[in-house]
Amino acid sequence: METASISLSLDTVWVLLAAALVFFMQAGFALVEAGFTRTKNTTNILIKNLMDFCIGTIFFWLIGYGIMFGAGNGLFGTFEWFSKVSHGGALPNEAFLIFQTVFAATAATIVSGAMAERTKFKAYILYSVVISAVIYPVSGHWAWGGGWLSSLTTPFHDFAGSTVVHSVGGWIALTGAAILGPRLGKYTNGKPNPILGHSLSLGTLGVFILWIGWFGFNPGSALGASNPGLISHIFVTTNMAGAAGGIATLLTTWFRYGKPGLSMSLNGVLAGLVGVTAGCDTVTAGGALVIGVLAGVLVVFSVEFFEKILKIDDPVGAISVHGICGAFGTLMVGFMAKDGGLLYGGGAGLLISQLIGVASIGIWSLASGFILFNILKYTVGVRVSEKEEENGLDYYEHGETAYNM
Amino acid sequence: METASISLSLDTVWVLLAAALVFFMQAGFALVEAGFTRTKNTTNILIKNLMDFCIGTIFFWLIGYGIMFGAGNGLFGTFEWFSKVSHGGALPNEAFLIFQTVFAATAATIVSGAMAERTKFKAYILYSVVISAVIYPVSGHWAWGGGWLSSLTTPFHDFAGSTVVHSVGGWIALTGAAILGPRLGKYTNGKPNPILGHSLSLGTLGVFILWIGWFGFNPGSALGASNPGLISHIFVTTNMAGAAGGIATLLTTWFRYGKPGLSMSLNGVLAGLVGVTAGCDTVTAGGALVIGVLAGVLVVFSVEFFEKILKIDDPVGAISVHGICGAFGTLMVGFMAKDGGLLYGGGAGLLISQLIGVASIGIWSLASGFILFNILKYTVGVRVSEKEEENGLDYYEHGETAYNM
Amino acid sequence: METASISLSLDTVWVLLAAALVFFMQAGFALVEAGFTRTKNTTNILIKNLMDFCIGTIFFWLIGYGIMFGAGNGLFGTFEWFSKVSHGGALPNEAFLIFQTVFAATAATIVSGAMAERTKFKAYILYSVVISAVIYPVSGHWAWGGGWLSSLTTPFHDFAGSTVVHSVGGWIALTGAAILGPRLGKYTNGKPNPILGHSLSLGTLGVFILWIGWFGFNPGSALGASNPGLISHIFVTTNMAGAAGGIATLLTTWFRYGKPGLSMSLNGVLAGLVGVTAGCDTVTAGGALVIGVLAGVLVVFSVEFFEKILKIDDPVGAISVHGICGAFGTLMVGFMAKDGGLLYGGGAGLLISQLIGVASIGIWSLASGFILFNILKYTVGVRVSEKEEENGLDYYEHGETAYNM
Amino acid sequence: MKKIEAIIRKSRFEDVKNALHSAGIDFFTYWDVTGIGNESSGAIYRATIYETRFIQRRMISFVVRDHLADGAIDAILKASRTGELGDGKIFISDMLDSIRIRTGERGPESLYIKD
Amino acid sequence: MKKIEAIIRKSRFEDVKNALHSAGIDFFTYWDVTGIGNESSGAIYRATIYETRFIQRRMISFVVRDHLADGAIDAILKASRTGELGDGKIFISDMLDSIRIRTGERGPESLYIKD
Amino acid sequence: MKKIEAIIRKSRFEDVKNALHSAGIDFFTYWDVTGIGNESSGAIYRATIYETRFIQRRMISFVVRDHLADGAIDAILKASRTGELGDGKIFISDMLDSIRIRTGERGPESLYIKD
Ligand SMILES: Nc1ncnc2c1ncn2[C@@H]1O[C@H](COP(=O)(O)OP(=O)(O)O)[C@@H](O)[C@H]1O
Ligand SMILES: Nc1ncnc2c1ncn2[C@@H]1O[C@H](COP(=O)(O)OP(=O)(O)O)[C@@H](O)[C@H]1O
Ligand SMILES: Nc1ncnc2c1ncn2[C@@H]1O[C@H](COP(=O)(O)OP(=O)(O)O)[C@@H](O)[C@H]1O
Repeated sequence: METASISLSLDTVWVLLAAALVFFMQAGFALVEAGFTRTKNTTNILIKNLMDFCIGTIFFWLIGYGIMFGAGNGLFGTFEWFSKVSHGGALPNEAFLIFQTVFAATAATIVSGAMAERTKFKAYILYSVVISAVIYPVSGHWAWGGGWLSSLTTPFHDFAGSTVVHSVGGWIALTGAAILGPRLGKYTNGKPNPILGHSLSLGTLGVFILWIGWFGFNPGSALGASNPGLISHIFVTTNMAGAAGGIATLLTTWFRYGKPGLSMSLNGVLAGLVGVTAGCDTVTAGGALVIGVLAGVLVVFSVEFFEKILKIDDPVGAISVHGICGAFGTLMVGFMAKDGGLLYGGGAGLLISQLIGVASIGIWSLASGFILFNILKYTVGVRVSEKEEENGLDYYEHGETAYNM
Repeated sequence: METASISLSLDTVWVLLAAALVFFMQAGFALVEAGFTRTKNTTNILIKNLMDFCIGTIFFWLIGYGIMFGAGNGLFGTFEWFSKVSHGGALPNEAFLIFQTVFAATAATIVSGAMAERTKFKAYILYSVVISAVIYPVSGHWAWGGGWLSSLTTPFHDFAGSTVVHSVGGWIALTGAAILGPRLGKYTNGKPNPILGHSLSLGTLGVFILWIGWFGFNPGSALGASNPGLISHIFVTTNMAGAAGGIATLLTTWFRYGKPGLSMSLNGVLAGLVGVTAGCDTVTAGGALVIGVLAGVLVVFSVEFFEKILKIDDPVGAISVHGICGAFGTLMVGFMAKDGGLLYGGGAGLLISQLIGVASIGIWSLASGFILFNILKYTVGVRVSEKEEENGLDYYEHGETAYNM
Repeated sequence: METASISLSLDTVWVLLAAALVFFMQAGFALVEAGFTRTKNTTNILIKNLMDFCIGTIFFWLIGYGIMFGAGNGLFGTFEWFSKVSHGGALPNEAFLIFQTVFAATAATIVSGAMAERTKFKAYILYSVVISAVIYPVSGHWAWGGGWLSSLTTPFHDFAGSTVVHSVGGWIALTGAAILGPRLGKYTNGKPNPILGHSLSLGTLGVFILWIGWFGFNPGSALGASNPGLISHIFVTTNMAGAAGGIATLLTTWFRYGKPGLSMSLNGVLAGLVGVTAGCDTVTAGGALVIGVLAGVLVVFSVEFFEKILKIDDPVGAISVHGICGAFGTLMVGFMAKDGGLLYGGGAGLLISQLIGVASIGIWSLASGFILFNILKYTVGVRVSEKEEENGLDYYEHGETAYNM
Repeated sequence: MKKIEAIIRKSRFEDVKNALHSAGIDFFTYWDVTGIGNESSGAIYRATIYETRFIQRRMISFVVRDHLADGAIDAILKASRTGELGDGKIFISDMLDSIRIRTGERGPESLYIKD
Repeated sequence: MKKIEAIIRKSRFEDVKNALHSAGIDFFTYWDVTGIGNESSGAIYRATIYETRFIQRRMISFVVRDHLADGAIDAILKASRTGELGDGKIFISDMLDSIRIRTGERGPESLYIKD
Repeated sequence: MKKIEAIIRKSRFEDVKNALHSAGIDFFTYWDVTGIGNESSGAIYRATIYETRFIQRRMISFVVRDHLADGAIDAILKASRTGELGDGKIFISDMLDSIRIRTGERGPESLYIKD
């Protein structure tokens, strides 16, 4: 008994501190997105990052949590106000709630970067409400809330959310950026022009903050410390993939563009971290290295693909980092999971479940994102006027400029 | 026995990590205060924030801790050098000491923001010594050191320091700002002019850092993890109030000034966090939401009141955020405490104790602040010369400018 | 049994969270180094700080760990790929690995600051590989891997790495900076010119981040939480020395240069922290204060000595902070260790062991650094062309500027 | 040789650049300035709503041979006009001489590349 | 039309702005510059105390009709003088023409609002 | 009195400053500008390799008495030339008058310290 209560305390401490680290990722996203965009829109991107967390906190608590973790059925939890559903485990319900809250807010904040520098503030606020209250919780229920993906014969495995969190954010970002259209001046007769971010110092600090946040994101998803070997392993795989992603992207840019680039390498670190998130518990350190390297290469070509082929303007690379690398990492589990992975003789079963998960959640988020932003487009409107965009959203939407040197 | 020692280890880990997070708030304050002021005074505000922590560390250890936690009497602990008093509990004394040290330094650093851009460095150094060595410990003793406020029939309840820490800093900031007078050019025949802060990027990062620091500040004040339900609950209430404060301020500025403002919303988040600090353990999540919303609205009117009516120049809003919202949040405990709160049928007893605490500590800090800054005024002087102020404190006081682009 | 596993979980949690904090120091170093150098080289310094961690992660895992902790002999561990050696203790091997990884990366990243604004990126990459794979692990083995320094009759005592981590980085930085030569325009006929760092805001934030990182660096080196008194004590001594260092430097600059300077005081805080790292477990709080004060004074004269006498150009003061103060702090253990220190009647035994450790590791790192950078100099080259240096490394080495305001 | 200085809205810069290019002016120097004039704009900072007459603008400056001046001016006028208060000004003054540092060429020929 | 360029102390800017206003000049353009001249100031960076002759200043530039020039100059002189080394300079030059982009008005009338 | 404006490479600034000093010019005002001209340079941002004709430069501006102009110009020419595209330009124009704010001196004597 005594010992049981101590280990419960320890598990709680672990989850709460992990939640604090994941919360800190909000600052990381804010800095990366601000650093990769222009000063005339800095106030706007900062306030969006601040508000999507505030809104996420409240609406996920209001109804999202119930939809995600309520018993309900395979598709949908329960519509229960104020998170009044138990998550089952021994962990205090509020420890679980806060941990899930910061996860929901992570999915939400991914989108602002891809839609930066041209999205109406009001539309963004409404989007934030819907994703934290409904979109994220529904697919979250499928995989983590006892929904159908978790009851496949070989259950879909997304340990910390490559798909459940990052891809969801990434795919919705894709629909948003596509529906908005590129920023003014981004393309001149089809050729993309670089629109330089205003501070790589902010961007780099942001990535370091995201990285430390991931040490809460992945190991925290163990929801306890009773298995010290596991959480230690997750620390190693998480860090390994981030490092490998950074180096892989650095070398890719070096070969491909002639010089080692920082702005892409920052994406590369994130690509590796996102990629390993699904399998951080079940791949080896070497496996994490492989996933990181592949994600680091993939992100470069993905960014090029969206920018040059699809001509979808994503100022920070959120679609590639979170959408593409999230899906990629989830699939890699099918190959590289020590138990059940194809390369470890586990057959195709897991891989197929992963495919099903990636596809179904992908379709869900693309569809709901598409519908949501179209509704917003034809109601409050999603894009600011040309004049506002030219002069900067800070002035027109907020009346406040970020820098007064 | 064995288990006792493990749970002691766990409590210690909890308190130490919380102390680390609270320490980090120093960085948050430094960034907010730097971001909300002008580049010609950035070096000065940064060095003040760095030094008040260094000084706080040493002088609180030298005598402050003894005054605050020494048995002594109801009004005053013991005058004992080098923190050589035991705090009673099982927790290692040094764990308790470091946790209390970072709290003392928080109270101290609040003041620099309100007195920014015109205060003599030497005066600020001396102020830092006095608050950490004497002012804060004395009122701290009343509430937390076994003093008279903790021995009222219904004891004064300030769980993590809305009053003991934040209001004390806020009220002293008020006396300081009032005695200094407004910055040159702040008022033209009574009408306030905006003096724009130089970087909302720094300001926003600062608020995110303060927010994560609060996850140490409030849950850490449980001084242990033996009650996992409690610390989980505090995580939820703390986060809820911060989020609610941010949204409430955003909407208030939107309605009142026509546009949603970032600089005020940053204050709003802090207002919510300060407000819930006293009752984070005893109010419900819904209660935290209410406190956050009210604090978020209150802070806007408070800032206007000090700026436009009292004409006290507080560049960062420290008086309103920490002084006013700290007092407000402490009183709200009297209404919203699940056990003892007026709205929960607990009668007026607690509310009265809260009033007594807020009033007595308010009077103490206003009085001591008033005396301290007047002494400094007529000895070393508190305000720099007009010429120094015009040309910037960085150059005259430090010979170093913060930015050399 | 039960309890044993819980306390193992707790120790693991402690070490992992400490590792996360130490990881965060990478961000601190990046900001300090970026803030203390010019905007035309900001991308370059940021990418170096990002990459040395990525590379350190991978190469320390590949071979460094084996060299450092493999049984081997007194001089050298075992040449074993993929960290496939056990570290002995009960702690999960991967918890130990990640903790040691972030330490190795700390030693590596110290160097970039001293070599900033003129070092070829390619050379820096290669240097990073060698230090994390070989140089750091070898001397690390001597002191921490069961090597000869740990088997002296009175074992060499460097609790958290004043010498093993910081001095190693500092001495290699010294050889690097010396071999590179000063930046263009640093000296006009022997007189040093100030080359102003571009942002003290970044620099100050960096120091606060390093400071919180130290709360992982030192207490985490207890490798567990089973001794709550010890880790609490380390928190106190660490914080005390940092605070004392900051104040001591502030006063030193005030007396010596006429004004209290921020850029040096930032170094002073770090000097105190580096100084106490070796003895944080065994000196008293008062002892930590003394060490901090002395280190804070020492760093000023050391910076002057290298800049004005030796004319070695160290833009951020890394040699003085990490090399000199690291060695100093290690020696102070010989005097101030509660058990075994000269001033505590422990005789000269410990002091001599400390001397041996400081000297041997100093010689090793100076020698290997000297050889390494000379090899690089005559192969890939260590210094960029005059033209590249004049126009900035960002443009020539990376094609990306950090700021586009 | 004439020196043409145009103080324009930052938001019009791209168009002005292109217009100048079409007018055969593909060299100029610019920097950001703050302008005070008839235009004023509302802004908010913390609790204060205020009107500011300090407007961010861009100064474009270049020296052209006389026969190109009018074309350049028209180009700027067309590209930078919005018709609202605050479109800015163009100032024309005389230059005594111009030198291309690279070649040491003086006078008009320093202002174009002979081929 | 005359162009007046004044290089002043940043700390005098507010006063100069108001003085110009009283002198009927409520339009000008300014930007921050670094000046090198007789003034030098002591500074410290890390371990180095040094004298710098690079001083932060503000450049104010505007074009006025001739009859307003002297009043404007006096206003600047009065408002920007401290009597210490480094008060700055005022330069006066000739302008051939001025155009208000918004209206296309040329010459003097581009410099004021007819009512 | 002549006004000399030189648009140079930032990397040549130190040398130009010293050269001017030797030529007896120890006062000038400078600020950073962006230049568009014949020079273009390759750069990369994220996935895009691009050529930019926007080059960071420094504008040096000062007014000298006529007899010092040629020396100053030569000094700048020597110190700022690299021979590669983009060395920049020097423009010379006429100044009607100059005033030293501190003393009120007008004309040439405002440009040097009488001793
Ligand atoms: N006489 C002048 N001298 C210098 N700059 C001027 C002058 N008049 C206007 N400007 C610049 O032009 C900008 C626009 O002028 P403004 O009076 O606001 O609008 P408009 O020219 O349409 O009446 C001002 O912000 C200022 O920078
Ligand atoms: N001939 C000049 N041309 C351009 N700018 C000048 C000239 N003389 C002075 N200045 C500017 O005026 C500023 C003040 O001049 P300075 O010589 O320092 O003081 P003072 O004019 O009082 O003797 C200098 O920093 C420089 O920016
Ligand atoms: N006619 C001009 N007017 C104003 N600035 C000019 C002019 N011509 C060149 N410049 C400036 O000089 C810089 C260098 O000129 P550029 O044509 O690139 O090289 P070069 O003069 O060697 O041919 C340009 O970036 C621009 O800032």
